[in-house]
Amino acid sequence: MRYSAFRIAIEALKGHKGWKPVWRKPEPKPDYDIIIIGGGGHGLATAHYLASKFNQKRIAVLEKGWIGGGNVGRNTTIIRSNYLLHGNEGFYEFSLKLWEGLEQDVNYNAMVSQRGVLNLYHSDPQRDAYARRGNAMILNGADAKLLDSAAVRKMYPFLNFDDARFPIQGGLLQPRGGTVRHDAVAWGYAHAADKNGVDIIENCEVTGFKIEQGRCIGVETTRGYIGATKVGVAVAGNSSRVMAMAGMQLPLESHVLQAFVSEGLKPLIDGVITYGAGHFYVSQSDKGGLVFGGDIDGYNSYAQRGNLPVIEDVCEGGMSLMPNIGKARILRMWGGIVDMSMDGSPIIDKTHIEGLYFNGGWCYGGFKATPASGYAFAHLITTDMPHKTAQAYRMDRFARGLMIDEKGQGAQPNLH
Amino acid sequence: MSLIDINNPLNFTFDGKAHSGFEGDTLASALLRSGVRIVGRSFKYHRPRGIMGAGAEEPNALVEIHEGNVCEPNRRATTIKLFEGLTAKSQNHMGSVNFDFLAINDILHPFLAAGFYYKTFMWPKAFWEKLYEPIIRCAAGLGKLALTPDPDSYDKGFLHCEFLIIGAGPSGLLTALNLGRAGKQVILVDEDFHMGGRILSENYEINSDGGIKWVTEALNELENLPTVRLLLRTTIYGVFDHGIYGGLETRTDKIGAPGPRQILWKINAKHAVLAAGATERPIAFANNDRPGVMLASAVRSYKNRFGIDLKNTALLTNNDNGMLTEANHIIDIRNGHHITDVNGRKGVTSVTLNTGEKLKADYVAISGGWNPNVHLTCHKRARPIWNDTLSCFVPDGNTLSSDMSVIGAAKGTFSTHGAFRDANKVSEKLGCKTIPLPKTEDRPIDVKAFWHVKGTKRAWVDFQNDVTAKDIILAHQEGFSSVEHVKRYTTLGMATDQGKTSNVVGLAVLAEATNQTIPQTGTTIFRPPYTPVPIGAFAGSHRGQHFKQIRLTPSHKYASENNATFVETGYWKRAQWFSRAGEQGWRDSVDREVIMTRKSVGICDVTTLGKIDVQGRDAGKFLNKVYVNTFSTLKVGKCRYGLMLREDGIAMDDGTTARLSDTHFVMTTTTAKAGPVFKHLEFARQCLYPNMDVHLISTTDQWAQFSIAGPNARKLLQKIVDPDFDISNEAFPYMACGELTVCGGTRARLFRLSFSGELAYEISVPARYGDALIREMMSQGEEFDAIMYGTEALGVMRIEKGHAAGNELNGTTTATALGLGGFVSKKKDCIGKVLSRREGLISDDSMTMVGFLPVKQGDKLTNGAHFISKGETAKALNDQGYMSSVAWSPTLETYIGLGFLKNGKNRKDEVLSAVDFVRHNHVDVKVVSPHFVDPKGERLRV
Amino acid sequence: MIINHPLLGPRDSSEFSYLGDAALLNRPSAKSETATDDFYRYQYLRDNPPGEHRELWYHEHGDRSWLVITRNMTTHAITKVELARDVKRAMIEASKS
Amino acid sequence: MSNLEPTLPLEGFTGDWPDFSLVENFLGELVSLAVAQDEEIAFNKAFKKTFGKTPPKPSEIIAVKGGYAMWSSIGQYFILLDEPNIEADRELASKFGNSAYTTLQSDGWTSLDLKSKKPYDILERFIPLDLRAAQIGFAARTMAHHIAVVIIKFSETEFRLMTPRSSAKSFLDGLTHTIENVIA
Repeated sequence: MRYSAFRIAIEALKGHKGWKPVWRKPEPKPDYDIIIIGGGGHGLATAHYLASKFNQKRIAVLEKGWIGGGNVGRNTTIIRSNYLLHGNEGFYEFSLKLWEGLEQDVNYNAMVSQRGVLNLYHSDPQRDAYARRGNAMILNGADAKLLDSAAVRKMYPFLNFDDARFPIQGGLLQPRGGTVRHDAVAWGYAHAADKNGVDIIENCEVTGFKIEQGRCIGVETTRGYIGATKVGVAVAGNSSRVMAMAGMQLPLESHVLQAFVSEGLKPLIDGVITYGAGHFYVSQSDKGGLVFGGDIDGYNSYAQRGNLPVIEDVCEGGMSLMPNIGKARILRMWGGIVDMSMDGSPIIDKTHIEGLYFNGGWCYGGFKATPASGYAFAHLITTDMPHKTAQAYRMDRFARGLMIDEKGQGAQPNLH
Repeated sequence: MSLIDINNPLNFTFDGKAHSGFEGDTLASALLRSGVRIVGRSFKYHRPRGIMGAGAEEPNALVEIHEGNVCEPNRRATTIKLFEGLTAKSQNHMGSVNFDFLAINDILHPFLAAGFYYKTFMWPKAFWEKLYEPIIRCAAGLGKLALTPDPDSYDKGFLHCEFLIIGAGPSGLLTALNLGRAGKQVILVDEDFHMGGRILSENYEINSDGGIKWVTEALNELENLPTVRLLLRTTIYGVFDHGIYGGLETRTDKIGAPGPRQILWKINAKHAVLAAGATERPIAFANNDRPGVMLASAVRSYKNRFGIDLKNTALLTNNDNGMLTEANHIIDIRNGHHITDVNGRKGVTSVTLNTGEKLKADYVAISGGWNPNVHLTCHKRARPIWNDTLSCFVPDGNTLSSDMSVIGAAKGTFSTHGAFRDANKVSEKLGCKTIPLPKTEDRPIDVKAFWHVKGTKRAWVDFQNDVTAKDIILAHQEGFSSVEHVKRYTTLGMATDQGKTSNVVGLAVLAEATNQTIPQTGTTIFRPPYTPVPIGAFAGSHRGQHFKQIRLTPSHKYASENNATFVETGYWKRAQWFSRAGEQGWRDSVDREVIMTRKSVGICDVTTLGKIDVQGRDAGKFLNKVYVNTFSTLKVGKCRYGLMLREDGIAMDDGTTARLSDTHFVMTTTTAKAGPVFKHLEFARQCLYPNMDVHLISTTDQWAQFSIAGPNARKLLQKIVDPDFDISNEAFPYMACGELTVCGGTRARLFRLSFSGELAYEISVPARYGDALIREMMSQGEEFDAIMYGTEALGVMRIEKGHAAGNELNGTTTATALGLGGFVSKKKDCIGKVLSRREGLISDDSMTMVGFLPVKQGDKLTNGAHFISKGETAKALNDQGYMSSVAWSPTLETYIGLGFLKNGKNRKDEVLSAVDFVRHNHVDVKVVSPHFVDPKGERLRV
Repeated sequence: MIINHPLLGPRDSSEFSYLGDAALLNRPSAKSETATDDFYRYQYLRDNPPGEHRELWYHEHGDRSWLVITRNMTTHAITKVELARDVKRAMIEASKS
Repeated sequence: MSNLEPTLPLEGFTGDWPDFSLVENFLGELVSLAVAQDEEIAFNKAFKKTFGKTPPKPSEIIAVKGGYAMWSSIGQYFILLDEPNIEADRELASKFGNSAYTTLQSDGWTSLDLKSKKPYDILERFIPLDLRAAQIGFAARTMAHHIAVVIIKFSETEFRLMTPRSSAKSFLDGLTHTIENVIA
């Protein structure tokens, strides 16, 4: 079913009786060419691109709960490609370009809104680091502007310019960055994949891999055994748990990342602002809620809930940057479980088991990567070769000393 | 007997109109008493909205209070304690609340069904951001937030108790009495400004007297029990791991009141008793959102507690509890009656029944049964379970951890007698004697599940967000059948009331649509906060200048007196430069400081460098483990430069370490890494080498330390150091250190180190003498034109000398890349050594630090530029490295730079383009040695 | 979270900072032939189990002790808190015998 | 004698509010004493000889000859000496011989004494620990307003707060802000 304003008008007059499910609810078939484990953003995107761009058939996505219930539905909706290192920047810029055409591609309005992502700096070294980063972005075909404090004040006059512990000196702006209605990304990819024949199977938890002679030939699930020629895993947050079923130990820790939404407020913030002197970033949703977050809680966790120290830390950052938000109230807070990798960058690679592919380690930045992650993973699964923008995301980079460490923090995930 | 003090009238305004109420009123009760019906507009359709509830569950009556920079949006009128002079405004309308232009949305509602926006606004592509979204955003949100800083103050506090009792209704009060009399440490909290809970709002007797009398006596006794603490107007908004309860106390809503507006309490409780009561729920039927449609319990609250008779009321109930409401018409669902429509666009005028009968009414009181307030049990990970008899979710004793008990209505015990009985039971379980049960009503609730009157018109489930039963059914039709999908697709339960009145009804409507039971359909899980909490309260006093601590150096006062400009270096404020009369800008000052230092002598406060005392028989052996080079062989009275790696082989920090005795080393770290290095050393000491005799303590704040650099450094020091000590070049050569006295006996340490490349020392005295020492040195230095220099000049001189600093030790560089590969001892293992030899870190193509000069004299270099080989296009594939430090060298009269270049050590004299797009500065640069000044190091040894 | 420090009693977790899996106590020998691989595994690979996890915390804003805490990663329940120094000493003793 | 004038980090702050007084006291000297590995017996002997007591237990501060001794971390004690003596670390080192290592710490800390009949009204809004339940002689290191603090309970009405010298001003700002908020 194709969506349009015209269609809405027709349905409105018919009492909305004609709308069909956005995706089907098929029973699992005995086997598939390709199984994607994980009905989150990345898994659904992978299925969509496999079917639409790589001409693959007989594809299933297996989801243990309801689709979009993981991090694609629990993030702060930001998209951007403002990375420092080439191993990352090319990939995220590819992702941003895919975002720019997403809605027409999947026929679903995910409200991709390029309202600008601004990272503030508060010292000379920070400014210089942003200059290096902005230049790296431009070298990779992205857009970047280095603003001084006056230019920032013009954009956001209510920020704390006059009584700040760490005065704002300027910012690195990526005008093409922005936000996307996160749930709609999962639904949109599901809708498009489903239309191309992909079976999206909810409430189907994978309980084991069937591996024979070094080759993965299927998966055990709560809905029975399902055979497959190739199996791709895209379950970030639970990667260690799932890959342990294939006997693998990963360079990952699971951590909880909290996010917050305020009560609805009349428009205040147009784009995305990231504080450079505290753990705080914020945007405002189309419904009016301030959507904000900060640092991860800092200890390994599989609980989708966080604790007070980080909530306080985030709000302190918020108040010190935007002293007018004191009376905005936090309406909801939640925690998402993220795969924190050992260098802060993701992994998209084959495994030592033939036919088993892995996609994970997205840290707190998986949402913006969704389209490129799906595309690159589909490319890898189809061709057995990494996509040109994802060549650095290899599993063996740690053993070889080829880390992609944006923050320079080393092998301690909670510092990335 | 109401709780209103009619002798104490209070004036307030609503939408600019003057009204009055009484002490004891909420804004909502005062508005009702004044006959105000429309108090706001709904989110999506901008329908008129009246007051629906009497407490935290209120979805409709959201107002802005105060104006200007103290304006507070989205306050529930039902929870604002009325005070003299309150100004309140309705919100979310264009025009007035009575004539809202955006009510056009209500007429267009067929086109605005759930999720309509996901299906349109996609063509033409550019229109979403240019046209559609701006219109949507314009209409978004509810109240307005001030654009100026919040002037109010927020405080925080920490409480500890054995028992935290949440809710001071009948069960909470009785439990507090039992535990308090037994001498237990008890904290009793209630979100209301009067304790008593439902007793205040009902009119049943307790011990043959008015319920309020019993409450008053109970409170009198509790206030006098020494181990009991009462916290009024305090909401437990969240439960966190290991018995930490978040409480928000509102002290005042008045402007300009002294002290904090709110206090955020962190309460550590060994056990919590949840006595949070229950929330009545509405029933979905056509136009049930009209102003005048209220919860039956709220109608009783307004009557009994606030003394307001809402005349001409029709009651719709499915249970006995609702029957307590005085009404002109009773429509009992259990007898097969229900309402099919509500008439009156701006307020109820009549209701239509399923019998076709039309009844005149100004108010409709609905009781659809009660939902126990199980929220905080969910915060503790318990999943509520469905109770068919009570027709509600109740806490599940099996999944709730043993440090929380639930009693009273929160548990599904809906009679007052039952609440008292629960209280006594839990008190006994907690090891206390109990008082005899007060005599009171014990009515069964006798509820018949009933959720939704089916029909063609819209029936509201979520009043604030305008989610109707039809929306939920449409969501299901489109495949959004998981509760979580329904919530996300329709926005059910996402409003500021967090679904307190809508979640269970919505679930029931979904269950009907899917032909399943409610438990088959799902549960509703609640996450913190229980009610919304201001960001300001979480931040407390940590804002503005108090966001983070400020650390001051011992010479801070002296520097302030001498025109220093300060710079934030972590938490430290350091002097960046010292301006003098006639200097046109910072560059003049910095150039002068560099030139004067290189010419004569300059002094810089380097106290901020981390200092760590490393003592013990195994101290040398220990340092061998953490530094790449060897320290066990360092002679007493000598210093050595040390480089430390992380275990992954990347440079972590550097500094010098001096040996004061066989068992005593003094390590210095960079300013930024003082904390992390100390932690790293403690890790090595306790977790890797726990049998070594080595002891660590930070002495950063203990010693005031100054660097004295320049050809006259020794001459100046000889005037400071007491004459017993020989600091001539022979007696005290480069890299010497020692303990001595200065200025007539003051204990000091002297290190002969140089970061600038000049003859230089670092001298330290106990910090109590820091201020005096800098004054003394500057005064003694007058004859040499001694100057103080700041961090900028320090930076210039270290770049001139080619020393790597924070910009170079950026967490991705190896010893080799920094040109320090030679320091790595081949004879011993150290942390990071093995992994530093991985192929990716030692390949020919890996980055090396080199120096850069502009090809064209006078060209400006910029930090953060990338290097592209001449003739190649500027794109990622051709990137050769980046500039990490840049300075104008007054010594060489040119810009100089340090940076990292692929295979840098083999590219000397190559010319590259340094491209800086973001600063629009592209220049040609030549690769040179990073040591610009005195490469042989002769000056520092004189 | 509250950490029940073996010497100091219950303290708020905000006084502590977290490092990671307690396997970090087990630094490999640089002399082994497989040292490079051993160190790679030691430094980068983690079990990261959804249940009980032994992990290192540092009482940074307290007594500066390193602790080995046994904590359930799904419920956050802490079942054991030990001084890392004692744990490591016991490991050294055990490796001798 | 030195011709350098010592200064206190807060220049000798004193503050008086109804019911509360806060005074930056002259600390005397503070020396840390670290017990050498496997030298506990000799250390305890020297401690007894020097201070007339056995060393304090975790979370404890005890009165000893010349001042107080406080447990500061495993195998480490803080000795607070009443009299100024900038050689105190060296003198103690000689008394303890090989059994301990000493470090002068007096200048690293700022010391504020809080006196009040109702000190908990302030402290419950400042210090995260349960000081009501703490014994007299309780001493612990924790955080207040994100700044390190050693809190000592001398009696039900007398507390000492020690905080690092460089951030003492911020610490004092936080504490006086709290006092003013409580009084309001």
